[in-house]
Amino acid sequence: MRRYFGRKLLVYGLTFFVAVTINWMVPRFMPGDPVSSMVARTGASNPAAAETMRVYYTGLFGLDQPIWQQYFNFWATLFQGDFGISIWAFPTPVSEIILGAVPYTLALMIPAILLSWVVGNWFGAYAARRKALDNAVLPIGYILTAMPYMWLAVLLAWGLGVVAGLFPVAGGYSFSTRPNWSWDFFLDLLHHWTLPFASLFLAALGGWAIGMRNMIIYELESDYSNYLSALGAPQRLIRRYAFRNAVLPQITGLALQLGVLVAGALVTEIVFSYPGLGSLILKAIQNQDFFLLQGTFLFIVLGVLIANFIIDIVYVVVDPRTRAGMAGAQA
Amino acid sequence: GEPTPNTQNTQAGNPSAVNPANPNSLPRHETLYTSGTQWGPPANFNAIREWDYATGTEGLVYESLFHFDPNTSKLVPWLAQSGSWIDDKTYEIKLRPGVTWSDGKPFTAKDVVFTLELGKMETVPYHNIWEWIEKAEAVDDQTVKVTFSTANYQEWDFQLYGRAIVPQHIWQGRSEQEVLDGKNENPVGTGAYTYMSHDQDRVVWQRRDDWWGKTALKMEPKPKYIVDIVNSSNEVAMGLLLQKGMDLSNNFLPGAANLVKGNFGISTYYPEPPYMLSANTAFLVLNTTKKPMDDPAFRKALASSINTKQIVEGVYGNLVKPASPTGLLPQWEQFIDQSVVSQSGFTYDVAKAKKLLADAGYRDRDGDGLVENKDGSKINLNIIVPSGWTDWMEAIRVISASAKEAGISVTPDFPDFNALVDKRSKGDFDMLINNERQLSNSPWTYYDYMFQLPIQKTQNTVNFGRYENKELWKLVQQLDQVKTDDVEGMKKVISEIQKTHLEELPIIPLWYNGLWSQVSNTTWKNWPSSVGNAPKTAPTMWRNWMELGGFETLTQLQPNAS
Amino acid sequence: MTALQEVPAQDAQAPAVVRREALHFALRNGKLVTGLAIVLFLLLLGLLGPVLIGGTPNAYGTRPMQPPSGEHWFGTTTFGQDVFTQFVHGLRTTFAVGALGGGIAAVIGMLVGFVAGYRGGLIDEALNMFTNIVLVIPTLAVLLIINAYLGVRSVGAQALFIGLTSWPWAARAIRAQTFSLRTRDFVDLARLSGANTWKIITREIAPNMSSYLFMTFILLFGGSILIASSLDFIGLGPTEGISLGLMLQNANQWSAMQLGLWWWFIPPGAGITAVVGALYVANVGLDEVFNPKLRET
Amino acid sequence: MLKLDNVTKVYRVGAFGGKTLTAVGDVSFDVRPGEVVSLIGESGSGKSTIGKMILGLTPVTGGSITLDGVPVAPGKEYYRHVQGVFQDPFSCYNPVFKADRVFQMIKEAYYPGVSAKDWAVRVNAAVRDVRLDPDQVLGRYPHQLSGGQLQRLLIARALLLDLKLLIADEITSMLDASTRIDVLNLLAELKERGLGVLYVTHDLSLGTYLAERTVVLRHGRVVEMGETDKVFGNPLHPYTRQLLAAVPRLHASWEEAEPVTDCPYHRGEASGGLFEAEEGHFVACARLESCPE
Amino acid sequence: MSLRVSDLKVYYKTLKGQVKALDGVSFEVGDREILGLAGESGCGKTTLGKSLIRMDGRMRHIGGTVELDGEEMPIGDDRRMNAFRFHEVSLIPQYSMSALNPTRKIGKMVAELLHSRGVALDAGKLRGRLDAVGLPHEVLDRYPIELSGGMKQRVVMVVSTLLDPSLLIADEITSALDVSTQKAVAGALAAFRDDGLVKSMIFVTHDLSLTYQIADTIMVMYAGKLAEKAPAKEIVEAPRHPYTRLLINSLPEVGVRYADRKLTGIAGSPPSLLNPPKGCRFRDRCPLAFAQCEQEPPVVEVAPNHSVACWKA
Ligand SMILES: Nc1ncnc2c1ncn2[C@@H]1O[C@H](COP(=O)(O)OP(=O)(O)OP(=O)(O)O)[C@@H](O)[C@H]1O
Ligand SMILES: Nc1ncnc2c1ncn2[C@@H]1O[C@H](COP(=O)(O)OP(=O)(O)OP(=O)(O)O)[C@@H](O)[C@H]1O
Ligand SMILES: [Mg+2]
Ligand SMILES: [Mg+2]
Repeated sequence: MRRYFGRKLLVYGLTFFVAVTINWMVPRFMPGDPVSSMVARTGASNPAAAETMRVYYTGLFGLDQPIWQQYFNFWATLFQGDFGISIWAFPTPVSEIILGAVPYTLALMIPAILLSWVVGNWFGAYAARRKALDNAVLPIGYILTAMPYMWLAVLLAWGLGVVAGLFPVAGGYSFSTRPNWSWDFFLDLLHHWTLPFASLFLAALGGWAIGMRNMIIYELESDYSNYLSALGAPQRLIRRYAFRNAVLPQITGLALQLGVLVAGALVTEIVFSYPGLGSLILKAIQNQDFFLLQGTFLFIVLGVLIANFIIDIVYVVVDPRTRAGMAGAQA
Repeated sequence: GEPTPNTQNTQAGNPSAVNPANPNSLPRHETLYTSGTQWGPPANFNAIREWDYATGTEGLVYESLFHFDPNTSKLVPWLAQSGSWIDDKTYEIKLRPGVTWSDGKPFTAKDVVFTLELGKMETVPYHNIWEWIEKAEAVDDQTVKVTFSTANYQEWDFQLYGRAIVPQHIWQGRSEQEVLDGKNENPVGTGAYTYMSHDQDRVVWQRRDDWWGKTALKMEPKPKYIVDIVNSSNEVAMGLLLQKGMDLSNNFLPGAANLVKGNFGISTYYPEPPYMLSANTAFLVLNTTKKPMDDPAFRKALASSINTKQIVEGVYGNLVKPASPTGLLPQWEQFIDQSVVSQSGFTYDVAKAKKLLADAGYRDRDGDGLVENKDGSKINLNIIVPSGWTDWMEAIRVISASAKEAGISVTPDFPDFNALVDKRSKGDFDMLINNERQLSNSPWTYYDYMFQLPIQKTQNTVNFGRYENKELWKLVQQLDQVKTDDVEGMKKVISEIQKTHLEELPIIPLWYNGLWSQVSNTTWKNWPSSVGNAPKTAPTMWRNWMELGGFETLTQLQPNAS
Repeated sequence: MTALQEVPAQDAQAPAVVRREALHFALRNGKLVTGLAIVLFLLLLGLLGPVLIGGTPNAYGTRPMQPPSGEHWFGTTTFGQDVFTQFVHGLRTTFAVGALGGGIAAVIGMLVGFVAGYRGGLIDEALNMFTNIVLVIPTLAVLLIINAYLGVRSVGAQALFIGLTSWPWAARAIRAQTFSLRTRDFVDLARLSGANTWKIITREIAPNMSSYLFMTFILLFGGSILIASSLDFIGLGPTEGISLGLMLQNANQWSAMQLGLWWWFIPPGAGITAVVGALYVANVGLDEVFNPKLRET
Repeated sequence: MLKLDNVTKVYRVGAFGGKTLTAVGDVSFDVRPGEVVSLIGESGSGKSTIGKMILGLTPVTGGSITLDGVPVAPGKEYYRHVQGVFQDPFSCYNPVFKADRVFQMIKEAYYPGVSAKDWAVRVNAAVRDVRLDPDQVLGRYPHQLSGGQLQRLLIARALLLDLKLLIADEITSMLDASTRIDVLNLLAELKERGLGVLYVTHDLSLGTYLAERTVVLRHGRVVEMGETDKVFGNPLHPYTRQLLAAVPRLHASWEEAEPVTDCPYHRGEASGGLFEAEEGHFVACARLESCPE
Repeated sequence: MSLRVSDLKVYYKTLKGQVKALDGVSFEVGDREILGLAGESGCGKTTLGKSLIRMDGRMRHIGGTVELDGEEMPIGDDRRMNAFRFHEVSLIPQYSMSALNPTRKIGKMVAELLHSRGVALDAGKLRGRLDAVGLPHEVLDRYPIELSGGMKQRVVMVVSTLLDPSLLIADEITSALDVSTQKAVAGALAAFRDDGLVKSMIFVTHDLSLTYQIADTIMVMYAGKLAEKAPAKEIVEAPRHPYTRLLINSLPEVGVRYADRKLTGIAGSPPSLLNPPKGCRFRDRCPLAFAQCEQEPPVVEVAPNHSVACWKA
């Protein structure tokens, strides 16, 4: 057990290290200097003033230090929770911007991921080996998984937003309100949340349903199912067992899919200009704000890692096989 | 209840039960929703950061001594009651009495001097005025006297209306870093609005009912609240506009022509092409240090090969106008010397381009339909615009195609913005498009942008093409020192500049970018328009445009009762 | 990207029988036939369409914003570009990205999967860790950064990026399969016949799971198309030419939705959905053909 | 010819190889040309592991294995002389290819120069040697052939080489009684041709049918070994007796053998030499006077 | 008579046609009797076992009846068969190693299984049975993965016989085991019968010598038909069917050596069951075959409890 988690932690630690390093490295070795574009944007017409500003900002972002020093500084400040200052929203600290966006992303992602997983699995399990239902669930599932995230989002926005006018198609809450603890504001939030959520939920739903259906069919054909049938156990029990076992790979599947879902949330947020991390990433890219980019990226890596870790733990708890495996290879 | 407040509260006279000082829901009929200026979260309210302060920081909160009316080309007294040159090197400003800061303190000449002297800090963007200003002093509470070492009249006028005055009693003692990088939350200004709240995606301004202009200028901006929405994208802006969630969109909305023509309740300044006022000129910048762009003949041939019409019609759907060969904006029409233009100007003419090339010795030697350098080496030019700037990306595709017709090989390329800036400032490019100079009080700002010398190692904001012509630069400096009321004097110098410009053509004007502005009449009416006696001010909230008429537009709005 | 999770090792009992039966079931499998028919139709359209229709997809026309008509089957864009012309050209790009990206991912996935599964031990541990790292890093984010900063904007480069990042799940699945195959005696027998690792992998193990590999490739193919369309959509697509994702991006950027130009954004999305969906459906069909357990009795 | 000297195999098991498992410990015996040695033991006693080590399919942890005095070096040359046939004939063939691909692989590796025609002649000869009709078995898929046929084809494959030693690992346990005996007879004929055969089985009756000498294995260690007649005629070790008793016989019902007592040798823990109880009959057992217990 | 099978025909539906895996088999199994079922691979042993408890999707009940304790079992009707399963007929499958749900503790699984069949769990009885096969009670609290193969096999044996079925079918449960384990498992099975936990048993294997050890009666099948059925001792000592004889002759005994006595196998291979030849199916391989073998030999009781299907018997 210890060893298992030790190894997992090692992998996660390494992943984190590599991801953060890549993410630190990439912008720094790319062409173009963020400071000069920043200076260019200030429109300082006087060359001398521009030069002073350049020196000033280079110092401010620590870009005048040797590259290895920058790298160490980066880690050092990172552990102090300091992600640097955003260029795009200068002079707001990156952490502040991210913290402002995270609640939106989480509010979108967590329900979408969990609900689509639960509902999808339920549908898939229910449809497996039931001909009529199967024939309905499968095609719908496939269409949903094959749809590009943003197209589904665009369709929803167009159909339910622009044409039907039922839902707003932009923003996290109305521009005429300001955040407060009132029922109206909550409804307003919900109203804006519905379409992005629906598009994420629907897009992920099909995959889970199909995956579950296939797994369940496999389980229903397995030896233990046959044995139970031979002993006359009712379908209900057999299905229940099959479901339980089929859900396990789906849990791993969830871990595998997290990255993809994060990406999906990104384009969805962009379509609905929902104020989450996805929009931030796009902005950071468009504005060459690599401190912000690093921050958001780091946050996502952390989120995915933590989620994966939780999934790993859950998996160990629910699947006795992994536990036995951890004790050593000998059964 | 109904959670879309767009439709809520529209019945007039709703006493709006919420506390007006801290309303959770702004009454629609008293609120103006705008967008198109702010591309990032409103991160600072620092009037010194004139490139990225939250929309309205200058104009709504901080004000300048004068405004400038592009229609009459005159300075309009604002915080200053008047200003005049008492001799060739001394300017005296008389301030308006009775103006107070929003914290109740009186506005005095000390504030003006303080603001000018802030520029002595090296990193303050107007630091360079101290190269030609000798001193600024407060003669009394209402009088400021500025003494010049070199009287740059044109540039001084630009400062007079462009510089936001900050309160000395608050800014005093701020370090250089704070002045440059401070957020300046809860800004205290003399303007008609105060800060109310902001979030990632918006900033909200609230009208000041004790604003001095109400009596002194007989002006009152009508919206009680102004919400500036952060741009996420053009399409979102268009969506909001169509859903009546926005009143004034200063975004570039592709297809705006259709909005105007269709029955959407959306209008623009002109009801027909080009729909928008012109705001700046898009130039094709040539790197004159490289072959063959160092050859005026080649540059002129290139200019003749560009099918600007197709850009205007195809890419922009007539939302823009082709530029005059001089590049001067329509507002400066009087300064364009038509005789020079007719003699040395250029138009799209493939045959002429070919002839110019042939005459200058650029011939197609290998029969690939593309000309080679005089020494026989291949010509292979790149033209760059930032990746993601869709309209420009389309535009350079057109340029590339039409240049090819004339036999010039031009390949469009779309580097990242950062990379482009890097190349641009280092002079590591062939051609690019740039429009960073806006309309101003004087064509001098344009010529300064085009021909400024000396060339630095990095050219960050001006003369990207590194065109070195000392004579021409002398003329530009000479123009700066012509008094702004001496129109004839200005014309004379400008005509000379134009002659050289068109003969040498180191930078090719292409089209006038519009003062993008789409308005909805649902909540507010009487928007500026070319039609009838509607106001003729600039319908915009763009930074640095509030003083060019943007603020006046707000004062002319009327609530739409229906 | 979904259906093929780590399905427990396939019953490779006598695939030759399976193969013989395969054709029989393949021809009778509605899913496979329909899926393949759609894919083939679209592929042909993508291959032949541009040749037959001719013209450049981005050429400006004289009649902007026209709804579908006899002249412009799918209508025109804001610039008067013919949406149908763009569509067929875009299909071609889309298939190219799918084939290339999916191909690269399949090659890497197979390489890693085979080597890890066959060699086992430390090599397996190392490759596993590597796979995990690539898996956990949100690839789109990495793609975003790399793409944005490198400024490489060609279909090939895009496919390369996609290929380089989307292989991990395939590697895992193949590794599991290889793991179960490598203990089969015929692998030992091949070694006794003097075959080296490479030969064993390519000539013994791979042919044995050819149907599985093929299905993996199909899923990677579809996945690549989807990722590419996302990239195109957020402005990281190829700068030259046209793809279905770029069409969507253009439609979105030029406010087709708000202006009611539905014919501009419906076809590209429907095209992607049709290609990927048909591939997936064909894949289920294949799965049923090769895996009798899934067949409906 | 083949000689095992204190051969040991330790597997690393568990995550990151945290634990070890001694599958084979200190095993020494030899196989001479023209001799069948049977290796007998229950499941998990390390029989296959020994076979794999000899075949070079798994590395040796300790001790040495030599062929004609030369340490084994798995590779083309070695496999020219030493080949194996495994328990499950069905899994020995790659099911997607025709069965005669096993011959083709030999040709590719060892006889690339031989013409297709000559090769066909040789294959036919080898197939006839194992008493199969080439017309019936060649050109077919594995699933179209019976286990016995497949097993014999594998032997034919080995015969194509210049074979000295054949490792036959439980080659009959998956076969029907009637086919089984055919395969056993075939092994016996090979022996007569001068080949050495290591015959691995858990069924003593099969071992005695063929083997000159027998090695009884338990928990990876040799408990008794020697000439087959002596080992079975006079089983000294209780474990051997127990194994013998467990063999189902046709005409006699199962007899009860004394249970194996808890002696370190039986548990496979202690290492130590074998005692030569009589000439050519070695045993490791507590019951012997010489036993330390 | 515990089990009476008359003229049972079960075919497999395949693409190429029907595989006549069980083509008219009749036999009886008495109370407290263990019937050993032997025969070459593919002769229909598993098919017979499955027919008696649960047919898979491809099997078709073509004809014949099965009576258990005087009651006819609706073997072709999956639904109605359910009443018999577990209670009356039970099975120890060949795949015992994987027959237990890997994610349920064994005790819990047993409880749920019993509950679903409407039987209250008798904990004492369960423990008693575990003791009988030598399993510690803790196994109930373990997951299958935590048990060795032999333990799992014994757990399955206990579970399958928990309701004291009248008939127990054990299909090749020993063929993957080494001789000593075989002996232990077979012993446990015999003990079930001896203790009266099951009334009768069908023990399927291809190993005649093993069957001989525990079966009372041995039935030899050949190509979907019964070849010979007789008490164990009789069939081994005085086989009447040439196939049985050849089969027995091919079995090496301990001590028999190649050098001394060369055993022989049966030449040829069994016919395809897709289109089995008319007449005696062993004809082609039979050394005694003669003209009459063109007709199908009837099953004749040549001695008490000894039936043979051969013209020469
Ligand atoms: N690759 C391996 N890794 C770890 N342990 C192994 C490995 N192969 C075999 N073992 C272990 O080594 C021991 C001996 O295995 P081996 O296969 O040699 O036994 P065997 O006598 O051939 O048994 P059987 O009769 O079942 O084939 C067993 O405990 C087995 O679990
Ligand atoms: N699912 C199936 N579909 C078609 N034919 C089948 C199927 N299962 C078995 N058969 C055929 O039915 C016949 C009898 O098979 P069965 O499994 O009953 O034989 P068996 O005596 O149990 O053989 P073994 O000793 O190999 O287990 C064989 O010829 C076999 O090929
Ligand atoms: Mg073995
Ligand atoms: Mg069977």
